[in-house]
Amino acid sequence: MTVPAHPLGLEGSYPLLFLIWLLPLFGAILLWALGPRFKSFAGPIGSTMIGVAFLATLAEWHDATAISGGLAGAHQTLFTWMPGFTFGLLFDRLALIWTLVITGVGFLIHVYSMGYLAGDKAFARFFAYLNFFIFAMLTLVLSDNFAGLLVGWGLVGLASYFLIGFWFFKPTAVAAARKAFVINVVGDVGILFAIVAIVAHVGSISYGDTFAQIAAFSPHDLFIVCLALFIGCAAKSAQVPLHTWLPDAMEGPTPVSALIHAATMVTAGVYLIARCAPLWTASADARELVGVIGALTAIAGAVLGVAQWDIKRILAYSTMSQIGYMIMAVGVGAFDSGVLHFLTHAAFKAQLFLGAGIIIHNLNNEQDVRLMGGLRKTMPFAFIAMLTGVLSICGIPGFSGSFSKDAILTATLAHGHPWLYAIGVLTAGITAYYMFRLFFIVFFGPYRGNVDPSDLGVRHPELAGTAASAGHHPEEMDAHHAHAPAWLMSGPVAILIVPTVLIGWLAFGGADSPWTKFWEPVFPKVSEAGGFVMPELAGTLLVLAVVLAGFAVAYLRYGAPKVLAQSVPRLRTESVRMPPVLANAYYFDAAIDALFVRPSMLLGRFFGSIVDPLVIEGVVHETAHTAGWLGHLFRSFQTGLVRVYALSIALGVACFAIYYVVIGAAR
Amino acid sequence: MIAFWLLSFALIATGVFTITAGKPVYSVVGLLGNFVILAILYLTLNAEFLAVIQIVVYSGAILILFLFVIALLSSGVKPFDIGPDRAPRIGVPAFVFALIGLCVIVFSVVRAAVTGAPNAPEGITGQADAFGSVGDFGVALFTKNLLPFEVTALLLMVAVIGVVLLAGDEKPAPPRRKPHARDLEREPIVKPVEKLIR
Amino acid sequence: MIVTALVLGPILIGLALYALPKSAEALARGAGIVVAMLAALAVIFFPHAGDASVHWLARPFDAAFHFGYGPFSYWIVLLLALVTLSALTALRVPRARDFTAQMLLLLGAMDGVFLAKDLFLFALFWDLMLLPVFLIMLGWGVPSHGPAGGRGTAAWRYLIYNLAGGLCLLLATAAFGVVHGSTDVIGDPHAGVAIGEVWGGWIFAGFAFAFMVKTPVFPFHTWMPDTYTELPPPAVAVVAAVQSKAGLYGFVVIGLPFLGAQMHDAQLLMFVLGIAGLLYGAFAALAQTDVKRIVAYSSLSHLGLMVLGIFSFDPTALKGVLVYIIAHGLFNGALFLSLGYLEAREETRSLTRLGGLGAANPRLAGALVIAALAGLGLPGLAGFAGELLIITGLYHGGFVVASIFALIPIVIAAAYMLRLYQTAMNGPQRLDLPQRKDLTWIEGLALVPLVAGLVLLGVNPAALLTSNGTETVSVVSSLR
Amino acid sequence: MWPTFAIAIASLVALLVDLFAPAGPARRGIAVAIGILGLLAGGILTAQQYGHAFIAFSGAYSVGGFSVVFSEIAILGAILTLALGLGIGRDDQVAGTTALLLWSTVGAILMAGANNLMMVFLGLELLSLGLYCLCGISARSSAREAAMKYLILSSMASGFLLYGMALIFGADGSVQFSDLTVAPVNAMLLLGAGLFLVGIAFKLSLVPFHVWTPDVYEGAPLAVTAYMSVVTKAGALAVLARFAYAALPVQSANEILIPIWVLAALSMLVGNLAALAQTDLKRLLAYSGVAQVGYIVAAFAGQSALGLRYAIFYLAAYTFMNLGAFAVVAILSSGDGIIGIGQLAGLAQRRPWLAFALTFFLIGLAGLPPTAGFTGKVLILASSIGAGYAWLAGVLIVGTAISAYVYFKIIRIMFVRVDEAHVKPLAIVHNPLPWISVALCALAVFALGILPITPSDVLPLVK
Amino acid sequence: MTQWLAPMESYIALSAVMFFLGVVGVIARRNPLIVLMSIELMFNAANLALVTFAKLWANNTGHIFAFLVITVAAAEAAIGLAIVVVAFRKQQYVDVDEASVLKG
Repeated sequence: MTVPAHPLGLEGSYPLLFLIWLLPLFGAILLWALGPRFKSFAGPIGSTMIGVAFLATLAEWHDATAISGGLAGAHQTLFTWMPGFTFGLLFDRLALIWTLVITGVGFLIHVYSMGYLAGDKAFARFFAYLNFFIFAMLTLVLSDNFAGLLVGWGLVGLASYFLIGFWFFKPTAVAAARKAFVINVVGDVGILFAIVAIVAHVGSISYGDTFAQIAAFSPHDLFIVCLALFIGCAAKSAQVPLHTWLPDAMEGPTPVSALIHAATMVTAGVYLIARCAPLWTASADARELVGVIGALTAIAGAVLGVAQWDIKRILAYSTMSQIGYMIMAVGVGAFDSGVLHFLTHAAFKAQLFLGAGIIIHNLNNEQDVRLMGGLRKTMPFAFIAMLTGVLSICGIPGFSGSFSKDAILTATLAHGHPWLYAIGVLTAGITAYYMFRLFFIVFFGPYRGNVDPSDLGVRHPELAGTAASAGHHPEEMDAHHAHAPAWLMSGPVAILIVPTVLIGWLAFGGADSPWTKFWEPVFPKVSEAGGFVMPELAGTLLVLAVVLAGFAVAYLRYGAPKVLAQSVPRLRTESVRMPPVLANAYYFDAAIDALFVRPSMLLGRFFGSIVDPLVIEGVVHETAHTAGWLGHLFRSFQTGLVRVYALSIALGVACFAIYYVVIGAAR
Repeated sequence: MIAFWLLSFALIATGVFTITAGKPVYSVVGLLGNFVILAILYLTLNAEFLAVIQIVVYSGAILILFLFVIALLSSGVKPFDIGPDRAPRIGVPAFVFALIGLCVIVFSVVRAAVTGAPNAPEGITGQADAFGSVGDFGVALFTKNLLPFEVTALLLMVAVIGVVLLAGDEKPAPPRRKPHARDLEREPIVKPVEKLIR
Repeated sequence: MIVTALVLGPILIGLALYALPKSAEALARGAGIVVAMLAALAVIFFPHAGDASVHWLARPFDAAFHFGYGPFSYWIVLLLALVTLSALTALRVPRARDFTAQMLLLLGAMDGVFLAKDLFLFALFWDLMLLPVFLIMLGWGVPSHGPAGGRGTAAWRYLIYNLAGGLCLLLATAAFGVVHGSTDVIGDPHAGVAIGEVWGGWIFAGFAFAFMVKTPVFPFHTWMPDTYTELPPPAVAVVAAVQSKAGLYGFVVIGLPFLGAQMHDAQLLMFVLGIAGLLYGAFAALAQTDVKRIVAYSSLSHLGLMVLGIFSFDPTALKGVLVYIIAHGLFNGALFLSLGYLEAREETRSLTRLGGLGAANPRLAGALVIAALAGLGLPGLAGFAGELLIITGLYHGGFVVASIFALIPIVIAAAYMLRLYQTAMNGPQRLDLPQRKDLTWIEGLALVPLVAGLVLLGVNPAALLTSNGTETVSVVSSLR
Repeated sequence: MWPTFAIAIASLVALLVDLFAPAGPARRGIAVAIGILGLLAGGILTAQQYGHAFIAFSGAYSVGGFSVVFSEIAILGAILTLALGLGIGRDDQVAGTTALLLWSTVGAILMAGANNLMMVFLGLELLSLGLYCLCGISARSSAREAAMKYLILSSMASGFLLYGMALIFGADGSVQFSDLTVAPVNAMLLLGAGLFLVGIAFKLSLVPFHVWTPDVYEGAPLAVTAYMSVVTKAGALAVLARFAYAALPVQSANEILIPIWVLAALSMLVGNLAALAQTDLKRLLAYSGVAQVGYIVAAFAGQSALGLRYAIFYLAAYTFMNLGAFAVVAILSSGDGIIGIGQLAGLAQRRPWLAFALTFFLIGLAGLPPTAGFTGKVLILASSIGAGYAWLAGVLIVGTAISAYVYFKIIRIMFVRVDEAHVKPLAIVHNPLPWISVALCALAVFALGILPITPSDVLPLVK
Repeated sequence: MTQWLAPMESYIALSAVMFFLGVVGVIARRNPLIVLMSIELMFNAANLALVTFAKLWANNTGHIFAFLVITVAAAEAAIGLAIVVVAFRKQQYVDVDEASVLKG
């Protein structure tokens, strides 16, 4: 499949690519520069940019496919830094999938935001940031080399920083934004190191050259490179132990959570590993590592999801857990399944978030599920939306989530990782449990919004979403009451229901499904010893059983009528009895704080206020001081008495005379 | 030989007396004797002209000058005495140094053992052109060493003018230019500034 | 001719400004801006201006008034002109006539340092460079909150440290001249490696000390935070952006060609010091509360990285050093200027007092955030290109450990730069701060050259490398 | 000999004219004018001698490039001194003081050309005697104290010098430098040379023979201090150079001179360190002068021809820098005031040009560009390194580093911001002469710094 | 009579003794007049040495030198005395230790 011009794609000039890539940037600059002038038109403008980009993507897909039968990939060289550092755009199947999601889901969420943030003081700025994010993400996925990828990698981090801290008057939001950015820089540094190593071995930063010369790496070096790359993935995709920023990131507006922290950006890690499939294929250790981390993240996230009360945090942990699935998949070498799960997840998770957004919006920024309940009647549309989402994420057969999840699980087994398989299945159960827990608490039983929070055991109001409203400025408050046509928010959700339900069917039929066919030429086959291929049906049934178990438990604890009757005291006891380990998310934050943050600050203070002024400066100061002291000493010799002067001269003469006599005596 | 020892003893004795005398007048007397003996020593070294000059210039002129100044400073105005000693016992290191220097010089001279010219001049002959006689001296002075001799003229001139200036310095100083400006210039810029500067 | 004018023009005009009446502040300021602009234009439009050389000394060694562009100096001089232009445009300073004059003197002297092709001339301007800074610090210094604060103290520290360095440079120069017979050697490919074993060590020690103090490298840096804190914003922008590069420049154009062997001997030591400074500066910046001190320590960290780059003797790293020198100059200048705006508005530099300014001053916030992002090496901006190249060179040169150390400060940089930006701009608005209006368009315009340079250089650093990097690299490769 | 005659005659003329001159400033002006004219005449006559070397007065005096250069420096110093101080003392004293100044200058010229021990001694005494008196010409009692200290200590030093000459004469049988070169090296000769050097070191005020310098410089009238700081040193340096280069038996010259290099090193260090603690400007400049002479003597190290030329160059540079500084001080202190450096506070705000001039001279003394001090230092460094005296160069650098602290202390005080309200207007001398000399010195310091011209025709010193 | 009354060295030793008597006088005495006289002693000691060497080398340059020294000494004494007079006429004590205002 290699094309002479470029190993990964057909060399040529593709104006449409520039359109896709730069249109969002243009929109961002436009809105940033003179956004306030546009007033409420900022939204439509921003959305249009992305919409056009989406259409352009489809067009480009068609063209490129037409050109290089079956879309081998379209490659466009941009410019050269210096020998080995050549930048370009690459539009191949992998890039296509991500571009579609980014622009497509992106467009929907732009539209949704028009309703969600209608009348916000910084309306235009929000869309500028969103457009900028789309541009950055496209840079990430369209780049044909690691450096360009890193640029995009950093820029999406920046965009997410700005969007998390969009309400920069909320201290919590600001802190969350900084946390997210710093942790992501850790990831950037990992990738930077990988690039450095690659350049040192290959002499080029482009994917093509690198994959063509994998032989240049010793297994050890290859593992190091993969490790470094994976640090980047872990940071960006919220894998253990670099996941702690994701839940806090929910401080941002809900559309942001949906777009960046569910659908697109956080899956960049999956993209990177899929992109570097040849590397992972070549390094078993790397696969092992990534697979294990993915599995751990999946279950860890799921378990934490059980313990949350903030609706967005529940979804955040579920995101983390789902990405764990994907990482596990690509880790074990089932790249296509991982990508598939990314696709489905993008759909249903966006769906869930947007649904949650509608609820939060209508409940006036209430995010604590304990203060909801019985919304089934008041918000039927949200109910439907969330329901499809929940069914899909739980992997109920027929819904898209089930296809991808089953594919992943079978693949893990097929590649000979029974333990990962076990964890995966278990996670599926837990997922069902906490999703339905959420579902029941929110939509069934009586409405608890008018109950005194303390009766529900809502202990830290500043942690719950209520704080958000507390921090708001007056104008922001009425910003959210501002009237915007309902379809702006419900429309995108309605559209998303389609992929949420159907997109999984691409993979129907296992080995000879269109999906598998689609990836045939792209991903190298990883063959493991001890692989065990389980019949598709069996796998599906097993998973289904576990899922149903999870559902059953959730129903008994939250959904059964008699339970719902006395939901208030039950929720109270549950929140009081919540095991601290879960309530504090395994103490990860505390650990990081104690291990890195505090020591660094202490060290800094030690350097800045002890070493500099006292030690180094002390030496210098002592020298100067000694000089001054000598000066005063000589001064004190100068008694002003002629006779003393005469004596000192005489002594000088004596020294002279003695010297000369000594050298004279020699003659 | 004996004569030399007597002379040298006397020379040293007078010298010691000069620097140890309690009153300057005594020192002058001691110095006078010292110079006379020195003149005699010159004679033993065939420097007859110098001997005469020594007596005339020193004893005749300089020492008289000293006596005048003594009189001037102690003339009834106030007692001619010594104030508090700010550097007591400084004589001790000085004496030690003197001994060192003495040994050094004597040692080096002996060590060098210079033989000098083969034909040392005879003793005093009284002849007009003998070594050290006036004629010999004069010829050397006005031929070979004319420039130094001329320079002495300048030296004495400087002495005269200098002394006149110094002595004339006593009358109160009339203001040179506008006295007001002068005062203003003299007065320092205010002190707070100094504090401002470490 | 052009190069000579670049050096002498600002100096003469600067002196001439003193002939103006004290009150002619606007005129003086305008003159300064025009001069800086002309300098920038001259550099941009006459990149191939030939050397200007007049014979100077025949003994004890050959020396000449020899000015000319070198592989590095062209870009540094351009940077200098741009930063000076921005600095003079950006902020108003009391007693503008004297201040502008001093700034022009500084401009000329530093042009002299970077354009001198003669070692003796280099030393001359090196020492001359001290005076304007010293006088500016005395006349316009702002009291610092540093551990050893108080106006004048920092001026002392600056002067004594750098003069000690300058004198060692002088001694080394004289020795070089005596041993090599000529000092008209900078950038002369035929001069070759001339200094033997006997003197080499001492001469290198002299040069190295001077360069390390000026840069500054780790243990000799204590003059820097106070100096940067006390200098008025326009001056500190120039000093921090360009003057700190003089040492690195010296290492490259004097150390590498003539004292290569000695530099190789010193490699380990310099690596240790470089890494020490790298981490030391980063951590120290993390804990400062004075915004200017944060940036000061951050540049200690960045300069450490450049030292590593130079002493890796790797062509790629050296290209990276060139890129990073320019990038660092640009974003340091931008940072200090925006902090200058901040200080001028809020009358404080302490993070404990600042907060929530972003709501009222979006443009100020924008300026600061761009500078800060460049400072933390955001991919896509110039700083990133430099870091990437340097670290690549380090790894490629076989210094894997060093390259890993070099990664740590990037993370910490993100932490302290965001701390700086967020504490000042984000969070709830504080009403105890003076409420001033946002940046005027002219103030914003002043930053444009720097920001534009950052973006362009980030997109395509090759502009620096292909045209001018090669020569330097050839020098290095001749060493390895 | 015509230059010396011209100058000597000029002083006589000054004295005579003074008898008939009207009282008041005019009297002063006439005397100073005559003095300067006489010196100029002497200078021109001397300049004409440059290039043709001959021995006058049967070996007593040698005319040639060497003596010409030093004479010119002495004459220059004298002219600038007259100009910056507008003469010395009261109007009725100026004629006399001018005469003394001129005769002392003659003494310096004689030292520059002296070719035997006698002439050295006479020149030295002629130079000193005039200065003894000049030191005392002031309304301040401290001036007389200075005069007395100078007299006693200097005479004592002359005594040592004289005894050294006697020993040299005894060891050699001749007082001619030319005979000395071939003299047998024995203990007596060495000791004589040692005492001789002591006498010279005293005049150069090298540590530890510098003890008199600060007191005398502080006490003496400003102009006299300026004169001493330059002309005395010029004369003594001439003698030292001739002695070191041309009068010592070649085979043992080095070991004879080692103590001088040591003294030079000591002077650089002690002079600058002691200056750190000073607050009186003249006293501070006295100590800095001690150090500066150390630099110059360091150039002689190894008796290289270049070293001599660089020493002369630096001496000229030092002359201009030092006298320039003194001229500024004279303008500020109205002739004969004692100036504490604190009084200069905020000068840059009130008298920027004066402040810049003083700063310029001070950075010159500190050895910073663009001044002759910078160039001269580099030249001296080069020569001493080339002659194998790198340690001396090192000490020079250390000394310079310390001195920077000293000089920049003053600069800092001048430029530091002071509250205008605190500061009273500073009345200054408006006579153009001092201003001209300031400008002249500044110009010369800059020009020499950019174009370091050194006299080529200085060797051989003895024909 | 013999041409040397005593060996040359003894003459020099004598002059040396006299010289250092002068030095001690300068250092130890506080009366300015006696100090001046001590200086005269030093000069004369030097003269004695010069004359001795003149005889030793049969070279009367030594005599000339001594003669010049005498002249110089005279001039110096005159100036010295004048300075002493103006310096101490106002002073309470005639004592060189009194003249120690300038110091440090």
